[in-house]
Amino acid sequence: MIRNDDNWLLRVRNLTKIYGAYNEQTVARTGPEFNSNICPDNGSIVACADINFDLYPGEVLGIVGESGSGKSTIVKLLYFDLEKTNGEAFLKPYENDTLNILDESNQKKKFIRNNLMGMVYQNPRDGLNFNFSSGGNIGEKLIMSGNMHVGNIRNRATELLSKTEVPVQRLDDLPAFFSGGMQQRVQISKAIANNPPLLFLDEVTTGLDVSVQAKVLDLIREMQQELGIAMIVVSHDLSVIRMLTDRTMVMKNGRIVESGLTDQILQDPQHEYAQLLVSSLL
Amino acid sequence: MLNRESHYDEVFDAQLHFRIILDAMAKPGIIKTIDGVKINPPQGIHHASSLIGFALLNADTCFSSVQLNQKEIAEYLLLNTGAPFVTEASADFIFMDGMQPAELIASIKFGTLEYPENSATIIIDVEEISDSMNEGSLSLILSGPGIENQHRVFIKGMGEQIISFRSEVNAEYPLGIDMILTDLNNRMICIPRTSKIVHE
Amino acid sequence: MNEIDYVLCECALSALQELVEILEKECQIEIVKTPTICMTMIEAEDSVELQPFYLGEALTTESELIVDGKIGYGICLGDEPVRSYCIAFVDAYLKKEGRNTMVLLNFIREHNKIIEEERQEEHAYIMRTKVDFKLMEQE
Amino acid sequence: MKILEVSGLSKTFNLHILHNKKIEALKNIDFSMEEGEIIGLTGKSGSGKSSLMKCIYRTYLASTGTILYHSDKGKKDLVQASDHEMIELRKTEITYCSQFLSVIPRVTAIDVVCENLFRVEKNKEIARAKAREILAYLGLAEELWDAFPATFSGGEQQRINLARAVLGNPKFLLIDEPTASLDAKTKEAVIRLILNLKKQGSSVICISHDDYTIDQLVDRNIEMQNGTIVSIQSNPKKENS
Amino acid sequence: MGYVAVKGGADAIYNSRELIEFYRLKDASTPLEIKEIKSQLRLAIDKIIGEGGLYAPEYAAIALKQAEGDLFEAAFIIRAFRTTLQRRFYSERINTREMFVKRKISASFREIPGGQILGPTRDYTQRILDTAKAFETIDDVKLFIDKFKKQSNNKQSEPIQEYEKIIDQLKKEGLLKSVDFKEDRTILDITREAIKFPAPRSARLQMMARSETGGLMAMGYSSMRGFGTIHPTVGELRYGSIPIRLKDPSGKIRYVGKIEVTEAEMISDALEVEKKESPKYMVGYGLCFGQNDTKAICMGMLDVSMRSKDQSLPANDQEFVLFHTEGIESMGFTNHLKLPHYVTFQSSLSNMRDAVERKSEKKEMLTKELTEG
Amino acid sequence: MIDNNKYINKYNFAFIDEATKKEIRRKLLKAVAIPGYQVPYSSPEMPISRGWGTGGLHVTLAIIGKDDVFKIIDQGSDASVNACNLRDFVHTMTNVRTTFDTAEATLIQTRHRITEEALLPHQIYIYQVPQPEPLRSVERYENKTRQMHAEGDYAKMFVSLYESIVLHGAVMHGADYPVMVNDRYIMAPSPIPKWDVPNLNHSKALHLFGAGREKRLYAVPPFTKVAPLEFIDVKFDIENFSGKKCYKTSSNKAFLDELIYDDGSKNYVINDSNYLDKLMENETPQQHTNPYINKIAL
Repeated sequence: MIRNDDNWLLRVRNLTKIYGAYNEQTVARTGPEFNSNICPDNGSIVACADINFDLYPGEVLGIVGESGSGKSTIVKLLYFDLEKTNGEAFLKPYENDTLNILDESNQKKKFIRNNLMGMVYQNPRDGLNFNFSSGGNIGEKLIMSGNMHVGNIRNRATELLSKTEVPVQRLDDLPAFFSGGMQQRVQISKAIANNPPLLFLDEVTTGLDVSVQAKVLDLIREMQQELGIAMIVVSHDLSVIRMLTDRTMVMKNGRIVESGLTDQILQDPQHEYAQLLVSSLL
Repeated sequence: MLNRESHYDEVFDAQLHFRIILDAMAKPGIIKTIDGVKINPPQGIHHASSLIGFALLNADTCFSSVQLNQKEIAEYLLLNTGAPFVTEASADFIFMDGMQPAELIASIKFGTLEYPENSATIIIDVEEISDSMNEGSLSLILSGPGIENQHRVFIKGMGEQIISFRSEVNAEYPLGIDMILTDLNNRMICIPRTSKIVHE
Repeated sequence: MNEIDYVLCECALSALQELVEILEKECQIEIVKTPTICMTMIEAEDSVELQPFYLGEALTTESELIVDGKIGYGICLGDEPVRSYCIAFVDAYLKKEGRNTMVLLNFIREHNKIIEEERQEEHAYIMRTKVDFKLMEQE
Repeated sequence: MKILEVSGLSKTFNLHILHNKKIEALKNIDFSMEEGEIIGLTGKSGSGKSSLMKCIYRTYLASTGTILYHSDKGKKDLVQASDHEMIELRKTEITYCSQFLSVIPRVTAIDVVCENLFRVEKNKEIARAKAREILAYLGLAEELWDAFPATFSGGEQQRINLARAVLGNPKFLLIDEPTASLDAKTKEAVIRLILNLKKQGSSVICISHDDYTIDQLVDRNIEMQNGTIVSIQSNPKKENS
Repeated sequence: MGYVAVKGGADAIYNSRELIEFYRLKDASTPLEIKEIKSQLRLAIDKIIGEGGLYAPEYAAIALKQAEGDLFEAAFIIRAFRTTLQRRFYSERINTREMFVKRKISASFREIPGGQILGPTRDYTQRILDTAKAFETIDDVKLFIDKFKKQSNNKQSEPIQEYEKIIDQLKKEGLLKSVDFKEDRTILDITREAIKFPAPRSARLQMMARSETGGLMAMGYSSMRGFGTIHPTVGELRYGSIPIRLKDPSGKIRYVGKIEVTEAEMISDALEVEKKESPKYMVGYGLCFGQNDTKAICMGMLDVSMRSKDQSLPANDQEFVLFHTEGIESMGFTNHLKLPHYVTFQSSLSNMRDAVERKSEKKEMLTKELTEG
Repeated sequence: MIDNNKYINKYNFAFIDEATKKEIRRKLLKAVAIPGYQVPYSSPEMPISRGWGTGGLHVTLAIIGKDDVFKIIDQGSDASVNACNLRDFVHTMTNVRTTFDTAEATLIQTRHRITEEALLPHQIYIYQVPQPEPLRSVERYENKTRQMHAEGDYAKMFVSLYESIVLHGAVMHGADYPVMVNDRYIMAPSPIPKWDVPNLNHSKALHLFGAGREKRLYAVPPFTKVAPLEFIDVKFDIENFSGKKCYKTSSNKAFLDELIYDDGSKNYVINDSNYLDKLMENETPQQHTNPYINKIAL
């Protein structure tokens, strides 16, 4: 039997995020079997607990679940937007893949965020600086990686904008005045500016008009194919998950209740909650 | 019995000596002399180091001494400056002897990235600071801010280890410690954290 | 009865000065620190969580005397060189041998009474502004 | 050389949300196939053909049994393989061609066909040229190539689906009803296309209700009923060829 | 001729200092006595010592005279005077329960321990301009005082006492939020160490105690009016004098005098209650020199609002509140705009002209292209 | 009994009490040891307004001694009203000698200019800084800018320059052009014109900066690298006075003031009053040299 187990890009172990006091009971007495993520003893909220998974290069992993299930927490922890309570994450392309990146210094985390990861948030305001032009936003990432040439920055920004189908004449305009869909595309340009091997997408189409949603999803598919970038797609929308991902994790009350190939999850879900979720899909 | 120094003028002597220290800190390795006041420090601390203490210490800061005659030195500085004596781990100023074990340096404050100034200044008593080579002295070549190209200075009576411990502690600039060396002839030099030291 | 310092700080300055002028005639006085103004930081705390904090500074006058070999400190609020001197004097005087305790104690007793009467009088004025609900209902 | 060995395979659906109702879809399936072989799956609707195919592709999780697959990289039990391994195999060796095209909005027919090829062939024009070749062969009207397949007829969509499945010359192909709604001429073309794949070494499992297609295509035929195999027979018409 | 700093600046500023002195004195009226200012402008003095950060009513009176009645300027003079003095002592922690109460009211209960004592307040003075004050003479003053003192008390005079507080009652009933020991409880001195954010509560209280009343009021008002979540009730507002004690150099604790303060305990719903816990009140604390109800109340409100985790509202944002209520600093900086800036302006002018030139070149090229094409 | 000397208060030498002076001095030593880093300090109130040079005064008064010779300029001029006021104050409080002559001074306090005449190794140059935080324009919160300095995270700053270039074709920072000190900290050089910025690089003198209102001290020691922020393809440059010259000296190699007359006509004159005086007296003061000044054709 062959197993290429060492081929992972991102390895996550026991990732846990708790708001409030933490003790053994906090995790033990919450979860899907209690149908709650609030600890009955101390009121602490278990946003997610015992999250384990490997992501392989070029793989697209979906995380699906209702709001409050902890799906966004996972990517926010991995992108260092939140401070973990417990757990480890390893990243292959990082200087030493035996180091828990969640414990690295802020400076190192910044480096990782800027060069090895990208994030597209639901709200473009979280990913874009609305005081800077779209070119400036993309430039920020490039400058952080040491690109100090205005001409080169503009060329690369133009390239990225055309790739994400933002009219290049909007290069010097402030994204505050763009439509929601276009803001999202600028955000994607910014996220992939440094060709990271890993991209997080957090409910990126939620809140957009249906026709705009489709365009953004297409764009993401295309980018994924073209760049072979690994992605974690967080969404409550199963059609987004179906269209984009290879694998899916189903979350409830801060835990993964089931994970598998996306078509398997959709056609042969095992866990009761996953069956319920799929049965509600039109 | 330790006495309050009566010849020391806390306005003008402190100002004069501070300016010498400031000048020395701005020009690392340049030898200055700190003198001109009659004081009687206890055994184990240089005259010049005591004057540096007088110039910089008061009740709003704190110091530590790891010298042999620690108790008496601590009382002397407290009496004359009002600065409290604390452990070396929390001290703003640390008085030590150049021949003391350098490991002490590893356990002192060296600041945080947000507040790198929250670090100790060490005042080290050595035997002799000189522009020219003497038997048994360390030859240090300094470079960095404050120094035009490089500057060579010779130190007698200081363990090499102090230099290597310093470079360890100062590895992650801006974190680090700043040093003031004094000798028996009231000469002094400053070595801020920015100075690169090559020693032969 | 209030502490001595309280009376010395609150009594009429002229009376205190008169007293000290009489007492100091028979003493050897060395002024270690002439009355100098300085500041005292006032430490307060919130009344519920007892969080200490600094409220602000108060102007203070301090002086230091040696009276027949005994050291005395005089500290009081405000720019009050004479009062500070007098307090320092009394502080030292009370430590020395052969002091005339009777004169001093009489002074304290007498002025404590005056201060208390004044306080009581002011208090009475203040209490006139008390809202008496019961009384209003009766009327 | 064997490419697939299925033994003791069964599949039971446990429907929690329908009061834990259990449905047995496959019972104790055993068969194996040779590399380069084409196997047909026949039987009535609900006999378990699609379930078997989906178990092999891992869209369904088998309840018991093993599915040993001889990959280029070694032997693998598709029941136990990790998701990552399955994703890898699906990208490189095993292709599944369903009856229905899952349409991606706003992507042209050509690009739908190319989708898998784009992963390996970075030059999109080379990939598209290959796709055009196949679509021409399958007789899809040229004006449709750059249109969006969402509006296509069933037969047109099926051709897109087929083209997509065979484009990368998969090592192992699973096809569900490849010729169902095609006219005679196209049906012939499809059969030739699959036989051509076999010539190049591909192994194929094919579900069909169409006797002609089965006769022309398969080396052996597996007949299913109520989730079990009732017979495995060699195709007499093919034995000589 | 444009504005250029010509030589002769020294003469001009000297003459300007003389001129303002002239304007202060030109009517040759009787000079104000410090004693009179101190007693008759009591509330102005209280503002100056509060914002000046130095309890020195007599010096505040001098400053007020020197500043021609400008409270900002007078507080500023006091602050600067502070700088020249050595801090020699730290008081023992004061205990406001020892207060000789001159005013004590509560809005949360009708009757409180010791009763509602209005004390000296301008709240009920009916702000009707009293033109008779224009003719006030020393005889009038004496007459008033005699009459005031002789008024008979229609009640038995009560002994001076310390009163229980409303918050003691609430505490007994378990209605107050318990102390959060996770909070930074260090005592920082912002006059010795520059404030850092997030600042411990001690630093915030200290800074507010010397903040400008108007600034605090604007921020506190914003929080009540809709830009905040505070709905406070005056638990208790007290004004009176408290004793100050300190250790003398021999280590003996000595009484050194009394100061007047205003204290406000503002009851508010606790902002963030732990889940499962029943709702609680929290008390915002205000304490300042002298009699200044507005300042103490606003300080108490802002004490609560700045402890909120939600930093999006102006009054909850420590950095915003503390920096922008510091009257002396904001006054200085807004006034510094009067200083010449011609070098900086020249530098910006150079940039601006170049940029305009580049733009017009571009425009010219465009029109050229358009007309030719 | 003593005399009642109430209200007779003698001011300390250099006004500030000795404890506060010591605190400022300790912070100055740390500032020198960490070039370009802003050290927080207590910043006592001065009898002049915040924003009028209190930070500069703190530094001056904390370091000044009886033998110093003090010069102060505002906008390049020794006789500007604010300079006169502060000179008068420092003199009153210390009785040190004051001067207009740049070469003679040991301490030079300034607002908005570096002298045109080159600085000497024994001189200390003290800046009044209105806004010490160069990142304030891109980040309004102090704790966030502190974090950015801690991590050397300056991309936002460069983006703001990029934006300016894109919008206006050049970086529009005129005065207070941000610089990188010792390859580590971005620093506000105080609102000196760009003309003066290159003179900070490898200067012979010690430069101390005091921001009173914002309560920060910082320093640039002698012989320290100070580089204006720039891009590989868009370089820093100093103000452009091409075609203009001082109407008094005909010099075009100094920072010039633009004069506007009542009839609307214009003229230019050397800004640094002491430098101008020396040229008028036919003295030959040594000017700073830097690549930007050097390339100006006479």
